[in-house]
Amino acid sequence: MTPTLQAFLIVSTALFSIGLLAALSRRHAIFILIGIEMMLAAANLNFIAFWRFGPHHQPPIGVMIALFSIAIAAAEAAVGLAMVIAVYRHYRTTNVDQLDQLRG
Amino acid sequence: MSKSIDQIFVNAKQWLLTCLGGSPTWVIQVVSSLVNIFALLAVFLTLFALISVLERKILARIQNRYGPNRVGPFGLFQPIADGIKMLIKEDIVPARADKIVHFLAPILIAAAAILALGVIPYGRKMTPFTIDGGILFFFAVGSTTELAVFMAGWGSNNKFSMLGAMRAIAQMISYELPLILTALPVVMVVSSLTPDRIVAAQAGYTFGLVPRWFVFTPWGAAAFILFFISGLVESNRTPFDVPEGESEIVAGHMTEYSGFKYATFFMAEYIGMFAISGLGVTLFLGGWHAPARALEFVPSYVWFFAKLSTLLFVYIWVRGTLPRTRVDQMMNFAWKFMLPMAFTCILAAAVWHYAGRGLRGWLWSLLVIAIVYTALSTLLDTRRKFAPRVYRFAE
Amino acid sequence: MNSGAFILIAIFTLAAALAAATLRKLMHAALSFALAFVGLASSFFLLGAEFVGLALVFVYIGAVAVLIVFTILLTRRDVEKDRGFNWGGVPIAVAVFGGLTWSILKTQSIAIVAPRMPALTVKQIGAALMTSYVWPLQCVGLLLTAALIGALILVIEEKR
Amino acid sequence: MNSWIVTYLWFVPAAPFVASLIILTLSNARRRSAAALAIAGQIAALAMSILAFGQTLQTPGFRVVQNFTWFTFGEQALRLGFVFDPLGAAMLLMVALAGLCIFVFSVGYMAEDKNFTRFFAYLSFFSGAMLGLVIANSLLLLFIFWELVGLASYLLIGFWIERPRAAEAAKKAFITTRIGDMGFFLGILWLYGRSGTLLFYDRGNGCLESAGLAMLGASATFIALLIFCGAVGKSGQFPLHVWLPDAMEGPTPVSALIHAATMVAAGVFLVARVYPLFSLGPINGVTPSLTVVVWIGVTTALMAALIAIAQADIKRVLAYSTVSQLGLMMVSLGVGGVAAGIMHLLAHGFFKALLFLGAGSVIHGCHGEQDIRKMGGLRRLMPVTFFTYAVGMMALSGVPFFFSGGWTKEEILHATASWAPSHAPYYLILAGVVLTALYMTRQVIYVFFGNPRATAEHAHESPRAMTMPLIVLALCAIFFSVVLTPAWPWLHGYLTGEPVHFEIARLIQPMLFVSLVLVGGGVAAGIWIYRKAGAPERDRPAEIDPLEYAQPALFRFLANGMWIDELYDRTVIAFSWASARLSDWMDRYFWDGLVRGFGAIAQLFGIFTTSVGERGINAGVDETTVGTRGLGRLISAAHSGQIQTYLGAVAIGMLALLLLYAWLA
Repeated sequence: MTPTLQAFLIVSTALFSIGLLAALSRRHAIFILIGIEMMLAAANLNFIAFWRFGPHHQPPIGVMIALFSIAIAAAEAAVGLAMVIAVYRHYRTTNVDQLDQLRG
Repeated sequence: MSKSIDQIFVNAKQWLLTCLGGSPTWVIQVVSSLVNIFALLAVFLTLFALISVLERKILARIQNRYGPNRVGPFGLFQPIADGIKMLIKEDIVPARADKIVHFLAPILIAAAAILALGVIPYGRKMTPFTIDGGILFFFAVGSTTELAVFMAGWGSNNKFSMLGAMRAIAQMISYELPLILTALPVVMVVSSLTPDRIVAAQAGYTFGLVPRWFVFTPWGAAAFILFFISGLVESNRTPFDVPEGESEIVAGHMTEYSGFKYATFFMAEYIGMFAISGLGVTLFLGGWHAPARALEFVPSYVWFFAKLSTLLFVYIWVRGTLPRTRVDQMMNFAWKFMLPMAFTCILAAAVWHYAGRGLRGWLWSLLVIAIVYTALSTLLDTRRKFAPRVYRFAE
Repeated sequence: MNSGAFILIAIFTLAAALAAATLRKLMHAALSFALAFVGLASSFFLLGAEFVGLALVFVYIGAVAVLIVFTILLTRRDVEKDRGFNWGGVPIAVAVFGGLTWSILKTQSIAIVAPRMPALTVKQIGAALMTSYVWPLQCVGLLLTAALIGALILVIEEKR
Repeated sequence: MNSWIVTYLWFVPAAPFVASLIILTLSNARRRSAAALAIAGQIAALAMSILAFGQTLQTPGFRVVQNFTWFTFGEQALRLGFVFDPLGAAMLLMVALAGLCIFVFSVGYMAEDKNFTRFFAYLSFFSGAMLGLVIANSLLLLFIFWELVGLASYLLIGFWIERPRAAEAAKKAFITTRIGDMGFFLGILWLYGRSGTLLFYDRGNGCLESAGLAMLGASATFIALLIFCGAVGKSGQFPLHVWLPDAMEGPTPVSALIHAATMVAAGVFLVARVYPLFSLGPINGVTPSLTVVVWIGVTTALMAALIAIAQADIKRVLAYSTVSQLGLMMVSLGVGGVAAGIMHLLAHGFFKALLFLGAGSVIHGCHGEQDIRKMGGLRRLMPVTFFTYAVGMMALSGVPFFFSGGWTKEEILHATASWAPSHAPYYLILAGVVLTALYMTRQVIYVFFGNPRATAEHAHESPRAMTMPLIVLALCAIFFSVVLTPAWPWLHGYLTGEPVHFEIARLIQPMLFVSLVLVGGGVAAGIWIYRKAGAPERDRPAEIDPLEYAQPALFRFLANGMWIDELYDRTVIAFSWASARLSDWMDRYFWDGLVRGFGAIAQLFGIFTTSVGERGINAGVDETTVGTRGLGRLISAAHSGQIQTYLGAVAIGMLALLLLYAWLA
C-alpha cells in the first residue's frame, strides 16, 4: 500500500492551515513570517506532489517551480526579517497589534 | 591479490548481508545502512581518539616539550583516560538555561558532523551512502551546524556563550560562501555533484607521471588553498578560533557545558574537521587514487586516509604556528579577498575548460588567477591601515 | 513509496509545524520551524525530488532559520514580554483546513497512486535549469541580489 | 580606376582630429604632451599626404574617387565620398606642410599662454577639418568641413576670450561668413534639387560631370553665384571682407594658418573645385558667373591694396594684403586661369604663412607690440626674422626669378591679359602690383630699418622653435619657384594634366619686363616716400606717417578701411537693429495686447462661472461630501491597521471562493 495524492494534499493543506494559524494568531511579527514560510512550503509540497503523481516527469516542471519558489521565499524571508528589525528599531516593539499606524 | 585486499571491506559487508538471505528487502537495506553507520563511527571515533593525542604530541614537539607520555606506551592511552574523566564529571546545567535547547545543541552538532561523513568515498566502491547530490548534501548538513551552535549559545543563557555563538555563526556564514564556491569549479568541470564521479574524474596520469588531480591545475590549486582556509574557519581551528578564544570569551558557545556534553562538542569539532578534510581530499586531491601508477597496488582506502592524515597534520601544524586573527580582519579577509578569489577560480576553471583542458588551458587559467590575485592584493595592501574598527550592535 | 514512512514523516512534520505555530517561547518555535522543514525535506525525498529536499534543508535550515534566530536575538528585549494568543485565528484556520480537505476528499480524480518514474538526476535538473529555465534562473538571481541589497539598506543604521 | 590610396585617404584628416580629441581630454598642465600630440598628428597627416601625392605623380590627370552611403531616407540614399586629384593633392600637401611649420612655431609663440593645451586642440581640430575639406567629394561633405573650419576659426579668433575685442572679432567673423554660407547652402539645395546628387565625381553621374551638368541648364549660373557667395564670405572678397582684418585679434599663428594660408584660400579652392559649374554656358570661358567673379576679384584686390598702405598694425597690413591677393586669385579663376590661380594660392600659402609668422616673431620680440610706427631697426636685433621676412616680402611683391610669388603673379597677368571681354581688369591688376610692392616696402622700412623706437629697443631674437619654421618656409618660398617657371612649368602641367617639357627660352618674356618695371617702381616709390619714416622730417613729427602728412583726408579714408565697416553699421546693422526693435515693440504691445485681451475675456468668463459654481453647484457637492465622509468613517472602521486582520479577511475570502466553487460545481 502506498500513499495517494490525496494524502499528500491533505498533509500540505494541514501545513498550510498551521501556517495560517501562526500568521493569524501570534502577536509577534516573526511568527507571521514563519507562518508565511510554512504556507509557501505547503505550496511547494503541492507542486512536487502533483509533479510526482502526474503522467509526465520530464521536464521536471514541479521541481523547477519548487526550486524557484524556495529562492523567492528565501529572498522574502531576508527582506521580511530586515523589516522586522527596522520596525523594532523604530517602534521598539515587534508586536503587530501595536503597529497600527495605518488605522483608518 | 591486491584487488581482494582493496575490496576486503566491501566483500566483508557483502558476506555479512548474505547471511540475511531471504529477509525482506527493507530489512537488508536497514542492516546495510546500520553496518555502514557503525563502520563509520568505529573508524572515525578511533581516528578522533588518535588525533586528539597526536595533536597534543605534535603541538608539544612544535613547542619543544614532550606532551602526554604517562598513560600507556608513549601516552597513547591518554584519550581513554580523558574519556573516563569526561564521563564521570558532573553534568552542570545553568539554572536560567533553556534546558531543552541546551540539551539538544551538542547532539545536533555531533549528528550534523557525522552525517556529513556519510557521502565521502573512502575507497574504491566504499562510499557509505551514494546520493546523487552528495556535495549538496554535505553542505546542506554542514549548514545545520550553525543552528546548533546558535542553540548552544542561546540555550546557555550566558553572555560569553552568546558572544561566542554570534562570532561562530558570523564567521561560518562568511566562510561558507567561499567554501561552496571553491567546490563549484570542480563540480562544473566534472559536471556532477556525486563524489564518486568527482573521484573517478581524477583518475589517470598526465604523461603517465603526474596524477590528474585537480590540485595540479592552477584553478584547482587556488581553489584548494581557499578551500583549506575556509575549512579551517568552518571547523573553528586556529588561527580562526575566534569563537572560542579562551583569552577573550572563556570558551565561546561551549562555556556552560561540562562533562560528556563538552566532550561531544569536542568530538563534533574534530569530526567536522575530518569531514571537511575528507571533502577536500575528494574534490582536489584525487580521493582514493594513488599518486603514481607504480603505487596502485596499495589499497585505495590507505591512500585516502594517508591524504586525510596529511591534511590533518597540516591543520595541527598551522595551529602550532599561527596566532589568532582579529574578528574584523577575518571578516575583511572573507569578503574582500576569499570571495572574489573564489569567483576567479570559477572563471579560471571555465577558461581552463574552454581552452581545451590542456597546456594552453593551464596557462590561460594561471594567467587569469595571477591577474586577479595581483590586482586584489594591490588593492588590499595590508600595509595600508584598515579603516578604524567599527562594531555594530543592535540595541 | 512506503505508507509507513509517509505517515511517520507526515506526523513528524505536522507536529513540528504545530509546535512552531503555538509554542510560547519564540526560540523554541523557531527551532521547531527548522524541524518542520527537515520533515518536509524528507517528504520531498519520499517523492523522489532529492535535489529540492536538499535545497530546502540548505536554504531553510542553513539560512532562513539562522536569520530568524538572529532576528529573535536582535529584538530580544521585546521577546520576553508576555504575549496573548489571538484566538480569532483558530476558527479561520480550522475552517480553511476543513474546506480544503473536504474539497480534496470530494475530488475522486486525485485518489491515485504514483506512477513509476525513473530517478530524477541532478544532471537533468541542471540541464533544465540551464536551457529552458535559464531566463527564470537569471531573474531569480537578480531578485536575490535585489533582496540582499534591500535587506542591507533596511537594517543599516541611520546616520545621526 | 580606383586606387588603394583613396580608401585610406580619410586617415589624413582623421589624424589631427584624433590628436585634437585626445588633447581635449588632457589637463591644462600637460603642455608638453599636448604639443607633442598635435605635432605628431600633423606629421602623420603630412606623411600620408606625401605618400598620396606620390601616387598622383604616376599618371597625368590622376583622379580617384571613393563614395559611400551616409544614410538612406525613403528611396533616396545620401552619399558622401572622397576624391583625390592633383588639385586636392597639392592643397593637401600645402596645408599639411604649412600647418606643421605653424604648429612648431606655436610651441614657441604660445609658450607663456595658460590655455596652451586648448590652443593645440583647436589647431589640430582646424587642421583636420581643412584637410577633410580638401579631399571631400561631395558638396555636402565639403560644406560640413567648411562649417567645421569656420567653427575652428571662430574658436581661435576668440581664443583670448577675456579680450572684448577678440570676442567681438570672433563674432563678427562667424556672422559675416555665415551670410556667405547662407548663399552657399541655398546653392547646395538648388543643385541637389536640379541634379539629385551632391557628389562631384561619381562614374559620370556626379554633378560636375557631363551628365549632371546637362541637367542644370540655365540655373547653373545662379547656382554658381550662390556657391560663390560662400567663397566670398570665406575668402574675404569685397562685400564680406570686413571680418578678415578684425580676425587678426587671434593669436598670430592662427592668423598665419587660418587667415592667410589655408582657410581663406578655401573659397578659392571651392571655386576651383566646382569650376565646371562656373564655366558651363554658351560661350565657353566667359560666362556671367565668371564675369562676376572677375569683377569682385578686381575690386577686392585693388581696394584692399589701397587700404593696406594706410594701416599701422603689422598684422592688419598683412591681412589686407591677404584680401588683396585672394582677390587676385579670384580674378585668375574668373578669366580662366584656374591653374594659375591655384599655383598662386599654393605659393601664397607658403609666403603669407612666412610673413605672418615673421610678424609673429616681431611681435613676440617686441613684447606684444603690434604698431609698426613704434618698431624700427629690428634688422640688427632680429637678423633671422629680418632675412626671412625680406624673402616673404619679395615673394609677395612679386620680384621675379627667385621668388615663387613672382612667377605665379606672372601667370595670372598672362591669363588676365588674354581675357576677351575687357582689358580693364588687366590694368587694374597692374596697379595692384605696384601698390603691393609699395605697402610691403613701407612695412619693411618701418619695422626693420631706421633706429629702434619705443618698445623695439629691448627686442630680442625669437627662440629656435620659432625661427626654424621661418627658415623652412622661406626656403619653400624660394625653391617652390623651381616648379613654377615658364621654362619648366611642372606644377601647371601637374594641375592641368598637360605634358611638360623644358624650354629655357620661355623664361624671358615681355611680361617679365612689365612686372619687373612695376615692382621696381613700387619698391622705389616706397623707399622714396618712407625713407625718413619714423623719424621727424621738417615740420612732420616722428609718429605721423609721411603719406598722412601729405594727404590727411585720403589717409584717414584708407586707414579706416574706406569706411566700409561704418557703412555697414549705418545701413545693414542699423536696419537689423531697427527691425529687431520693431519686432520687440510688436511683441510687447501688439501681440502681447492681443494675448492679454484674450486673457481678460477668459478671466471674465471665469468670474462668471465661479459665481455660478459657488451658488449653484457647490451646495450640492457639499451635501455629497458630507455623505461620503460619513460613509468613509463607517468603512474606515474596517481598516484596523493590523495586518493579521487583513490576512484573516483574505483567508475568509478564499474560503468563500471555495464554497462558491463547490456550490457551483
